[in-house]
Amino acid sequence: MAVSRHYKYMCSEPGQKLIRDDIAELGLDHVVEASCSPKMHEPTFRNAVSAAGMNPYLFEMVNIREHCSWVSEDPEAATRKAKDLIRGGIARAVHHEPLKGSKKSVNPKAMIVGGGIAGITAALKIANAGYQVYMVEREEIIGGKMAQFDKTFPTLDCSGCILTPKTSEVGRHPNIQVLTKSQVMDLTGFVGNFKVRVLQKPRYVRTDKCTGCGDCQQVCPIDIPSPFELGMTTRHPISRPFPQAIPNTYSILREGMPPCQAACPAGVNVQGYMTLTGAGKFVEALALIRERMPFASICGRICVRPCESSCKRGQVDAPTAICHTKRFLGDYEKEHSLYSNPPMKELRDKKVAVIGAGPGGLSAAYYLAIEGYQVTVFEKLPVIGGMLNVGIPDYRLPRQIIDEEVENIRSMNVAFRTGVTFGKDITIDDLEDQGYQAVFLSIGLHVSRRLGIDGESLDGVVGGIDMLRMVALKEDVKVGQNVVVIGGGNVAIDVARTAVRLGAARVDLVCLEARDEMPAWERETHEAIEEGVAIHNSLGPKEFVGQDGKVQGAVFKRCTSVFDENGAFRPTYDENELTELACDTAFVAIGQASESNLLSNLGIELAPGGRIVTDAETLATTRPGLFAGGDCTLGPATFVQAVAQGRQAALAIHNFLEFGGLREVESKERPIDKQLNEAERLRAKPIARNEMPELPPETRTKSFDPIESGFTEDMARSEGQRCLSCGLCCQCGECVRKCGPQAINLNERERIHELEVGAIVVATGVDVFDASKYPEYGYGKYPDVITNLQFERLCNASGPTGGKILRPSDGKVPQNVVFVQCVGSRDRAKGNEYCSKVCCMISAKQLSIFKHHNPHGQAYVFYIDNRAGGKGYEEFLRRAIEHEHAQYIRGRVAKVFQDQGRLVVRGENSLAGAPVEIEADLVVLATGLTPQKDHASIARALNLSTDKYGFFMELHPKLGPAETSLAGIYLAGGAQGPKDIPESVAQGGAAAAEALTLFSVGQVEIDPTVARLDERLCTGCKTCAGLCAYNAISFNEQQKVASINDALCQGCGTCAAACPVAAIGVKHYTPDQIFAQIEGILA
Amino acid sequence: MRVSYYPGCSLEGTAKSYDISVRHVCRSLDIQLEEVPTWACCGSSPALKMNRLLSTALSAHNLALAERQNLSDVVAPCPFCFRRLKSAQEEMARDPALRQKVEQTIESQVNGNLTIHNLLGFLTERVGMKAIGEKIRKPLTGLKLIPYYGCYVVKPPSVTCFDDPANPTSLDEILRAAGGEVLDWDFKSECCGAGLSLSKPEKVCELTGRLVRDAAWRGADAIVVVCQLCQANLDLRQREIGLTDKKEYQLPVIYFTELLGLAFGCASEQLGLDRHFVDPLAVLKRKGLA
Amino acid sequence: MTDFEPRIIAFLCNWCSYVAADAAGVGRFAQQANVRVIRVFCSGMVDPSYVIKAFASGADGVMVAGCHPGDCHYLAGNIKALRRSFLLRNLLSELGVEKKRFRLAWIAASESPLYAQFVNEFVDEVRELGPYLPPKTKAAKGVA
Amino acid sequence: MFRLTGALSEQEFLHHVVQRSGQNLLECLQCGKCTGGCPIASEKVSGPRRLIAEILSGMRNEALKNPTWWYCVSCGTCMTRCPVDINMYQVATALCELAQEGGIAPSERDIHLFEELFLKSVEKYGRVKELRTVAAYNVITKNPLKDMDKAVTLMRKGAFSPLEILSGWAKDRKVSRIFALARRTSEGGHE
Repeated sequence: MAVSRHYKYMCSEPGQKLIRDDIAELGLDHVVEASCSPKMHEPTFRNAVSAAGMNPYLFEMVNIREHCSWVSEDPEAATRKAKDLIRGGIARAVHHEPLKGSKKSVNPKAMIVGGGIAGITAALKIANAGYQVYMVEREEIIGGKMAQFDKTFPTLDCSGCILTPKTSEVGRHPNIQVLTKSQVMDLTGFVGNFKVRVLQKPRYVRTDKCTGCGDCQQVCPIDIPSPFELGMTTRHPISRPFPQAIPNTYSILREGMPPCQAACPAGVNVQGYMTLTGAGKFVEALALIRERMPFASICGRICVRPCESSCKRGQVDAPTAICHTKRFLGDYEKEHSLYSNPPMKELRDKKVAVIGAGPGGLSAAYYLAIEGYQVTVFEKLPVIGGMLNVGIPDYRLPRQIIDEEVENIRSMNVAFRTGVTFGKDITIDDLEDQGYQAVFLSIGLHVSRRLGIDGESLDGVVGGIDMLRMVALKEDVKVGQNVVVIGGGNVAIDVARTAVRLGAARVDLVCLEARDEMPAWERETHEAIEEGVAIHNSLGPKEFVGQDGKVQGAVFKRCTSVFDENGAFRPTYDENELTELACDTAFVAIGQASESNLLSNLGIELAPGGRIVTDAETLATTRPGLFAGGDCTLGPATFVQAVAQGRQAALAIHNFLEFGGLREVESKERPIDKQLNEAERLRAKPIARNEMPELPPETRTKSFDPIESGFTEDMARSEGQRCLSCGLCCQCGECVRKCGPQAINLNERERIHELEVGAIVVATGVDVFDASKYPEYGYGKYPDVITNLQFERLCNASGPTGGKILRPSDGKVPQNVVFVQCVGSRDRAKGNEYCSKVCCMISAKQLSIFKHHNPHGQAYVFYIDNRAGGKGYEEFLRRAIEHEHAQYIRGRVAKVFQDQGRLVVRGENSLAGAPVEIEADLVVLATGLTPQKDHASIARALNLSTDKYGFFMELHPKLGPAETSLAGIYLAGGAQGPKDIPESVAQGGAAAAEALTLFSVGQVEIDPTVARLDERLCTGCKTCAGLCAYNAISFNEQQKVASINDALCQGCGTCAAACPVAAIGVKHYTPDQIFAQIEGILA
Repeated sequence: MRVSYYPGCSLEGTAKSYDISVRHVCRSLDIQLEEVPTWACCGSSPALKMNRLLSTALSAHNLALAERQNLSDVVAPCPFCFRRLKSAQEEMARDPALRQKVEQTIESQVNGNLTIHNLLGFLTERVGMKAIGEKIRKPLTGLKLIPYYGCYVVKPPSVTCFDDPANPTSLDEILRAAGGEVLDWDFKSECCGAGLSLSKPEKVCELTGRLVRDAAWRGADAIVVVCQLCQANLDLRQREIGLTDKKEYQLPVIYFTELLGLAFGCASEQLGLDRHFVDPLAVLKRKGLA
Repeated sequence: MTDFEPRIIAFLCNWCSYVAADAAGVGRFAQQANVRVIRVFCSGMVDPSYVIKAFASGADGVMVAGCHPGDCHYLAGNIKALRRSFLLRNLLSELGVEKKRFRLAWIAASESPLYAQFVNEFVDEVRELGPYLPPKTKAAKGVA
Repeated sequence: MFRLTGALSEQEFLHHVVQRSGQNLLECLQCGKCTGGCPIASEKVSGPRRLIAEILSGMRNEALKNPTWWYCVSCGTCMTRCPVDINMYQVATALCELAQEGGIAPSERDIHLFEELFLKSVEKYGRVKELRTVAAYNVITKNPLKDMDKAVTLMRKGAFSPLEILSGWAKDRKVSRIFALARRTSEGGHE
């Protein structure tokens, strides 16, 4: 130790000179400096020692301010800590070696995150200097909060008039590329050479094609509260916030896939057709359904309705009656003979065979026909429809409905050949010979599963689906007086109810499951009970008993549990507790099986249960050209699943025939949150769910007549209007059909841009405090309690009232307007201790505007202090008091309440020393400014630090207000702290100047602190090479040692830490140095 | 020099010694005081509060009387009288409607061309320190004096247009010219309680107490006043103040004209110095001044 | 035991946790003065031998703090630190270092209050454990 | 509870005070420099700042009953220091007049009494007869021997003569007439 000095301001010029002089005079070769954070002044001192001719890396800085004095409450302990740290620093410095950094050129492009006035200012300055700028904006337009303001204080300039020239300049600037609906995901690299990934959400409208004509929004059937107008008016999902918005094109607000659509196996756009139905556009609704579900009438009768179970309206009152509405649409079409084939492609010279005319086969045929294929459907049964026809009783699905839907398909040039048994009458080879280039196998499961118990072969014991098929085909079915049905699924219920209709005196349905475990649809079960079916739960069949080969009864044992702890089907029984039911007929409806011998001959892979194995996405079997779907691959599945698979197969077959391969199916949209949110709750129109009119039980058991008679037009429309529009845009396609320049693409998906820039300006702005956190102020409860941002919109000529200040409740001109200051500011209890800085002036401005609108009105302001620190601000505020005669009452408002229908604001007049109440027509809450809600994700994406509220931390509160601790990333505007417009603009300019300085210098110095390999120690184990994230380590095959590329190495040291023989070290952070520092600290 | 003289009610009542000493000092300085004939009360604080027009009218009445003397200046030793006269003249000049109303009330014309002086201002500004200095025969050597201006002579400056209201110095200058040792203090123009002497004596004790205590702490031999209300309030309340403090205050409160008279060589009894409640003569004698 | 003031070495990553520690200073988030910070570029740079060295040199606790997973300035250095920590813990217990004396934490640059809280909790915990007394075995000798 | 409804009448009182006093109280910053320096402000007497706050808030009764303007000795300190040059005498006069017109009893009876006696003396004799006024005040307030010791001392010193009280003074008819005319004009003269 040559010299030790204490100086209060070492970073000042005299302090630096002290160091320089000592180096020169005493010939120092290492310098240790203990003061503030090296993040702050390491470069300063490195420069200082450099100036004295010392290598800057021989300098060591010890942080005793941020880490000691500023955080310790015990001065003695802090001093001990500082001494330890200094000792460590000295010990380490001894091991420092001279290092030389390299230079890297700066990529002279800037990214501006946030398109408010601060970001716009920065962008224009940088772009005007001739550099490329990317502007990343989260919303659909740029302009930020300023775009929502009416006028600015204290000059009462029209906000739009001064902002829109700026936004349009940005919009057409050749050097600025605006990315709307975009957010920064993450950042790599370093100053001058950043790589930023930006996630861009779809606008659905191409900015290069949209002409802004507005035709689209005229046909949009959905109204949602406008976010730009803060909910004071509605907008269509396809719209633009205001006519001068930049980009000056429309865009669509869509949250994502609504839960109904996400739940539908066929992916039917439920929200879309419900919305269209609500608007009375039945034909369009049907067309939308048919994009994924060709059979509205059928589906509307028998679907298991997963859509309705997930419908968010169910969290408000009752789910939307989606299925009944769909049935209405199908029936309406038939009633009015509106059916026409969907637009079909030109007929191709390619033939496709579909085996099985069930829902899966029919669906495949439908979509293949649309694509122009020549489709032939082969069916074993004499009727078309598969299980629809022979598995579902007439009272649920009349034959006529099936026939009509089949007829539609037939009219699309689809050929049907019934009575042809696949595997017997025709084989795959036959089909190939006949020129079929692809086959879709959808043969279902038509064999009743057997119980395998004694007496099952007795006369009168019949398979459940056999029974249903025979009834459907009008074959002779013997049903006795006492019927036992075994099984707890929908088929069992259908069998039991059919038996009732066929005249059985008593029908007992017996199943293994407890009542609440039964797989049958609860509604069906309930109807069966209504029709007199007796349900016996938790009984397992033991045997059938009979006489003379005829069944006379069934014996059951108590089923103690159906499923094991893993939820697998594994019934256990109590053999001692037996129940016998007398019967003359027993139907066994415990499941379906395939004709396994038929499939085993096809030479394709089968699963153990005899099901065909297919690729999940393409439904291709292991045999090229052969696709399979429906029950024969899924096991007993629902109608809608089968239809979904038919369409899926059609797409796959099309890809196969068109492109010769199995293309990946379209990418999926992200589903939205299933939980109802407040906005949706508010959107729910007060309409009760329409109940389906149906026959009473006593009538319906007399025949197979349909139980449900269908919705009326009004019922369907009102159901459509019950839809909450959870996804916002419903993708009904109305706008697409209307758009002249074809600018709309509803299939657009999120995109990720990878952008390389040298500097980043973070100008993400502020959010507004959520006033509903003050329940005592009645925001959200009383329509005439609004925020000051809402008031801006009320004043604005392009706002919801066209610039008239009218109160929201009744549209009347308010006389008394009470402004409530410090809502969400200076309130520790609400988490915002700080002053939002602009609200005093905003209220003074707003009351002035109010008085200009209504000179006879009276404005009151409850305030704590009037903070008018700015040029001309105090004078403006005094004008509000002295000329606009606003009554300023010092005191924070205690409560806003309704007294006999009038809003009353209560607070203390603390200057007059008395509580006071004011009757208000309109209450304006001067809500404070808060960080953006997504500040944490922005901070993490860009490695920025924030204060405890979430405002970004500047490098130095006084001297580095536009810089961050990360070189190359700068701050502007409200994101750093509450600011008014001139301050934001000034900081935008400052941030731009920082970026331009960087570009102008053109080079940054790269730390020489990269990894160094000691080849003598390297054993060639290659551990390091695999760990390096930058591919900076390669293996030298000749010398069998690792080799480090300095240019690629970032100096993270992962390799060094992992090297088993300590052959790698990061320069300036070598084990010697760290060890010495540890020893020094702990000495 | 001839000037109109407006003594005011007190000077012919309880503040006789002020009147006597004023007349004496002026005589010594060759100033001829011509008392405004049939002058009336200015209405003081009560009139000012109760009826603005009456208050202005009473002063205007006096101004009209004074104007008839055909002298350019009028001097009022009582600071409140001075302020009321000045204020009335100024208000009427500014507001012709008021002037008209006032003239109707007093049934005569007011030209508003008089220069209105308080005595202190008259002596410092009009007569001048030089002329005063020349008359000093018996300097007040060794007398430690606290100059107390009170409110009315300097406040509000918009009316009085005299000296610095926060830190007036004219009295200091006169006392220094008279050879006295002037002590600095911070209560030069703090209020003594003025007209509350009778109705709110406790308030007066509170206000004067602060003044007396500080003056005593600074080692003053006397408090010098320019106002008869100040004189009375300070002079009469020292016993009560002493009761709270368990001390006995005997701080003479003297009109500046009395001291000036002494310095001019006049005998103390001719100046009325023997008429005060707290006897100043003992101190003056001790210092060889009386 | 109440008089015992533990000495703790903290290896903080340059990009997140060190910034958080600085910001804790700027924000005056008070901390017990027992933690001595060593700045490293990345938590992934912390060689297990550094930690062992610290204990061998008399530290009563060691903490390593870096960016949150997914936020690493060097892509995934922190993940590597995490993987290494499992092995390191085993190694430390072999050396007789109680598990609680070593902590790995993710502290983002924005989480300065969290940093202060973490420091205070860790100091309390180590104080509770008492001083670390290295067993007089070859294990301790091995790293000295 | 003091409740504001925005009715024009709520501003009436403020307008009256502003008009009569000629002081634009809307300019008041409520900084409190006046009350801070006011000699008569105390726990019980609010001082000018609060008085103006009451006027600005339309609290007519509170303002007219506020003892501040009764206590006011017209020292002028407030207006000397006021950043917006509000002349409090004018405000006090306006309030006194409004209180009289509104039939609001003086909140400080003793001050009022003294001032009445004072003015009575002036009205009658053209000048205030100090001793007579004091004696009358002491008699009316049932404290005839108040400060008698001091009076005796002063009398002995010749500061004044007790005969003054008894001696008949000439009446000043001119001043009496001014009083009468002023009262008549004031009563009818205000808008």
